[in-house]
Amino acid sequence: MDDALIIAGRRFGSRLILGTGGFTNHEILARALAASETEMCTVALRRLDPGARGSILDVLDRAGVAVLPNTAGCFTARDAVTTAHLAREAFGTSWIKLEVIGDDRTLLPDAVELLAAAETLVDEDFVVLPYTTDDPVLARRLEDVGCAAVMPLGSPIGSGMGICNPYNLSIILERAGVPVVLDAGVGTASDAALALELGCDAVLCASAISRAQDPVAMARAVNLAVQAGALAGGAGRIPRRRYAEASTPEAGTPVFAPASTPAGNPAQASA
Amino acid sequence: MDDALIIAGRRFGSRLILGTGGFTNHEILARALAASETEMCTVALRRLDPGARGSILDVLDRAGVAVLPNTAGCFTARDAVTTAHLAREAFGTSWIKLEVIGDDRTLLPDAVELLAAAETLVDEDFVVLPYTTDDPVLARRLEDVGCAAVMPLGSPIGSGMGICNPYNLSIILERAGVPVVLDAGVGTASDAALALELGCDAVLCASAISRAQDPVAMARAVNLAVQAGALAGGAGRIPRRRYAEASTPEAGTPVFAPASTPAGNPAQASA
Amino acid sequence: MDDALIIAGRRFGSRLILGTGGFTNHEILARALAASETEMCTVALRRLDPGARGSILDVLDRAGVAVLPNTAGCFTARDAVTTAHLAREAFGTSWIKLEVIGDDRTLLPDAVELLAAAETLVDEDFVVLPYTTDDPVLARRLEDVGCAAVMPLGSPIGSGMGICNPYNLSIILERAGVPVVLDAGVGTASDAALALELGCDAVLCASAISRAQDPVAMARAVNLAVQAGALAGGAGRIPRRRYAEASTPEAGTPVFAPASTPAGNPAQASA
Amino acid sequence: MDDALIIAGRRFGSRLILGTGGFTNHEILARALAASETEMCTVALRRLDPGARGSILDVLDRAGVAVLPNTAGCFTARDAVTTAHLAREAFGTSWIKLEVIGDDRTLLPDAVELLAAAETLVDEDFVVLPYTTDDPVLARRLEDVGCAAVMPLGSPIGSGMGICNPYNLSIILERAGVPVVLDAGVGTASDAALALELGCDAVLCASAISRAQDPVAMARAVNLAVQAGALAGGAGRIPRRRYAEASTPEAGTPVFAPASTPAGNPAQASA
Amino acid sequence: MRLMVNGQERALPDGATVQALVCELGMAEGGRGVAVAVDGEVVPRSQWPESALRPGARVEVLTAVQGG
Amino acid sequence: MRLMVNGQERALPDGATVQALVCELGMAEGGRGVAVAVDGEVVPRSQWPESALRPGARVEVLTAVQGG
Amino acid sequence: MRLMVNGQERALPDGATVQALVCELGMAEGGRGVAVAVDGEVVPRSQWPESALRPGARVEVLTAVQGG
Amino acid sequence: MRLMVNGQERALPDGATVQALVCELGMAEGGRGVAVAVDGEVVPRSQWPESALRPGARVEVLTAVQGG
Repeated sequence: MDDALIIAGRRFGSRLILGTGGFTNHEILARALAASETEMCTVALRRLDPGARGSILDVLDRAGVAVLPNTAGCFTARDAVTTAHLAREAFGTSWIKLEVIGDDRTLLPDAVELLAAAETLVDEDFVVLPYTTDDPVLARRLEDVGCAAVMPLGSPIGSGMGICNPYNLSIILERAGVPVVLDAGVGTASDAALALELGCDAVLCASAISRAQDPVAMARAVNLAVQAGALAGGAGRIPRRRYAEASTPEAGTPVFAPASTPAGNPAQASA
Repeated sequence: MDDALIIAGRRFGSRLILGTGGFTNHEILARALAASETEMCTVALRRLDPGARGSILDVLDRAGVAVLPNTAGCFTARDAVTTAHLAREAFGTSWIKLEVIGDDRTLLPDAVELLAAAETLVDEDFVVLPYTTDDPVLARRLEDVGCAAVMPLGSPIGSGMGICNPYNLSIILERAGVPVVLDAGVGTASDAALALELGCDAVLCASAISRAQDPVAMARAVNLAVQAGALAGGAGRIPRRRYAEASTPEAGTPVFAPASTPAGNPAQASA
Repeated sequence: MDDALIIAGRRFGSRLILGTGGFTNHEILARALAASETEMCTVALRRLDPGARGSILDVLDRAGVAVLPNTAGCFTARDAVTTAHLAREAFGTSWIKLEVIGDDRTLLPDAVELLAAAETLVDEDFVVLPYTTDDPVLARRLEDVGCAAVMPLGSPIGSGMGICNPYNLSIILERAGVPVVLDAGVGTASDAALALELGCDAVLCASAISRAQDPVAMARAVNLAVQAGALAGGAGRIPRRRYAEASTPEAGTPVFAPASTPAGNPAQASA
Repeated sequence: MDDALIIAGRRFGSRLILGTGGFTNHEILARALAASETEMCTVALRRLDPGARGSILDVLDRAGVAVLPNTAGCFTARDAVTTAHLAREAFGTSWIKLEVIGDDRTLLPDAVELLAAAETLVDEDFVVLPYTTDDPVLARRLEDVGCAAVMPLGSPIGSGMGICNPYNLSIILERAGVPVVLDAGVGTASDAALALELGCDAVLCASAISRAQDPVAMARAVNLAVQAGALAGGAGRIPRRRYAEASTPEAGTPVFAPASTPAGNPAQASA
Repeated sequence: MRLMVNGQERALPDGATVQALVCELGMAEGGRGVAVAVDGEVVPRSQWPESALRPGARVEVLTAVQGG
Repeated sequence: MRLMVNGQERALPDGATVQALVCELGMAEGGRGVAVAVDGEVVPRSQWPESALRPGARVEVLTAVQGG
Repeated sequence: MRLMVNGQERALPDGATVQALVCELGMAEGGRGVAVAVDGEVVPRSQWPESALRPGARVEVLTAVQGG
Repeated sequence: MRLMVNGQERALPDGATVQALVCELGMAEGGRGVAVAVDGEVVPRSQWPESALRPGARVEVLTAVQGG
């Protein structure tokens, strides 16, 4: 796997996209950003709070990372499209992490509304990165309408359950013609490594880092895990075997005394 | 988790112990050694082959790593003890990776012979690192007789099946008073990261690296994964949750038009 | 769980719905039908083959089971609706197992087309039983448009992988207001038992029975497993515990001699 | 799989062995016994409580089931052997469920003490049924010393976690020359069905039944599940497949109109 | 006249009805388990006797098979 | 005049523009990271100075926050 | 004499036998399901009538209970 | 004299020492990584020069190899 992640022609040196939600303050976010070595972060749009001090944009600017606005909180294609328009105005970018939620307890996507919104936004020249289920057919439909990547979930947002259905993910990966980003579900570093090993091009991770007891250490951990997974995925892992394969050669094994291998010995038994 | 692994009072900067079996030649081994950043490697004793050119010891010396002899191929406590004596003569070290195999297809340890050999070698002042099953009672018995660490398997040697029974491993970790090294079963980087996250102090890895299509890349991958797992294990991961936990705040969500949230909307439904 | 399965007001004494595809001949099908004790079977519509001898309808009539036509092979809502109309003509039933496939290698459903077809057929007073993914949001949408049951897959048709994502299935079950029938993925009896234990109201099973080496024995096995699962699901299983819970009382344990519990004894150690 | 279970030449019509621990009273035990259709039950020996009313032996006699005394609570070979001697006196049977525990929180067996006790008791002509770990080497050692069956655990006693390591169990089954009884870990019916499908000859189940909210219903459920699993295990299940295998034939699929299969259609795409 | 029946060209006397076609295909009367679509439109059994087939019509005559 | 700003009623001088509202809310000039919708329609920043607000308008003034 | 029965001190007439003890504990005759160990050694039922208990003996009188 | 070295018969001059055998097998002096067992007993390196081999002895001369 090449070191670079390329989405819509843009090159990213890191395969970790950081969600900024959940950090207790901007200072910890800034340190986690540095530890993660990410090059793109998500942000949301909410009603202006005159009392709020400091803008997250300043934090992201100082870190020199790209901004990826999301449409979090939208339950219909219409709201998501409006939110995307506002995001383009607010951030001067046509990139959008498209979220259209169908249920407020699991925050799982609504397939029908999501596809409709994606189609509309692609027609309006947005670079659409949809947060989707692990349904391989829906993932291809999203690619077919022109999404720049597909971002299936491993498990619900913030659930930390990792990849609940590696089979579905592997089918998505097998068919995908655009980058596949695992979005949601990562609970710890090994989940991220596994996603890359399975063939994901990147991981989008928020809560696992922002809500860890030590967000900066976890940011570093997920950063290393993503690199490890990408390397391992490209290194040609050994197959899974039912029986052992000795790592020490049998040839040249000394024999110290007949008595040393009793009758019950399996080596003999099987010889 | 402290950066250092300490076994029998000796400090290691890396939590990856490399098994040297399976590398196609010394040159690749040397490069994998460098990529792995390991500080200790296993070696075996076999009948002298006058034709063999170059000694693995030279490779390990150049890399400046410690030598950990094993007793691979022994099916009885008696053979294992004799092999340990020979190893002490050959390598001038009292450290021994104790293997007493009970079956030649799975290469699983023989609990009874293993414990007997461990007891004998500890009495002779060896630093005993036993390759054992994932049986928590056996692991404690090995600690009780004075082993410097316990090295339970995740799955059979070279099988690449990872950690077949995380439950047993977690019980071993919960009770252990000596370092726990996951030995055998690692198939790829995420397996190693998971082992450290579960609380293992280190991972011993041979085939996953030496038999990968690109051993050097995999050595680097496992190296990063072990660091990632150690960091993540100490960072306080988020709990697994059945339901989602929004990473974007609900407060301040705009309302664009009553029509935009239809009656069927789950948010309403559940409100 | 009541012994009866009720769909659209109709009562079924068996919680196993049998798919008739894959049986090598009508005679084996007839014997499997008897062994399964099912009360409803699926059939498909295909071009009339004048050469074909014997009608499956005769087999089903003799067994006295209800006929559930499917729309297998349809890739669009339009074809599925047309097929449903033809099925109503051919079988004189408004019940339909609605399949709208989105991919011909995995035969996974197409969420958008499926929902559209379901809405149309419900409006035409069909009793719609949709074969769907394990997406909880889609399942609720299907219920919302008036489907008489939802039939999520455990894994792809004929794959025998069982329930790939028990989490999603459990969320569907938690929310469902109509019967939930596990459709597709069952590979053997325990898969069916598990589905009922999780709370499914029934299982639809074809290949696992029809393509087993002994279809009649497997029909009997799945029949028993479905009964077992329904009973167990209603019997209040014990919780999963990390530690053991003795089934033999400790009170009254004899003491034969002090020497009989050595110092190393864990009971003492932990006492 | 033959309907009969044969251990030490004795024939049992049921593959379910019932542990009697945990039932709230003899009356419920009696009804569960009937529902389970078991033919052998375990009992323990404890200090005589003059106040106790009614003997469990009367319950078992009325049900006409065989008595299998256990050595629960023993932590050493010596105590287990003494307890076996007492059981022979008390129950007039040389059959013994041999338990030698190594840890009082997990109640996991102590491999070394267990093997020593088994060897002694076999020499004294006991019919030894050892409760053992899922270690394949230990299981064979127990068979080698003359145990009449081996009874590996799926998970700790009363934990209800099912079969934690199906791999180890499958290796035990592959090698075993005596009946293999899954002992401990069953939490619900599907666990029992799975054990039989994997090839176990029987299941020993106590807490899953005795501590269920409805012990009688669960007894019936596990009874059916064991029958289902035995049948399914012998019926030649379908293989697990990565891709779907249609249960409805493609041949003869009607074509209603060219328009009905849009360009985006996967069937076309892949055709 | 010539028309397509189940994807294959077939000759029928002009004005032949759906009923005639179905019988010719060897359906038992009543023909339970059989359904017909002409040019993508379902023809209810009750209308088989009257509905005349047009030249070039695409006819699907379907019946029950094992499935699903 | 009275209108709804971010879900709360607010009084503004008649004919006040979006620009005026945004400034009053304390946005730095340029106001990067801010976007405005009036009655569900986005108002491009370039039009803030001209676009006058009507009484009863529902205005959403949004800004960047941390988010998933 | 005094001895330990099932972990508790108990007084018995000198020379009392195992049989006597078991009866005193209320065992039905035959006493199926009961076994006795004295000082860690099993006393076969056949020997209960003859085997006299010594002062200070540790006696375990066990019976069948529900168990695993 | 004849003896078994690493499982194969071999001829050595009478009275040959372990040291001699090891050298003949081509070990560098010091011969780090080499160990010798005669009839199942380890011969410490320090004793190689003195320990004479007996006819028929079973000698294992081992060295370091790659291993798990």
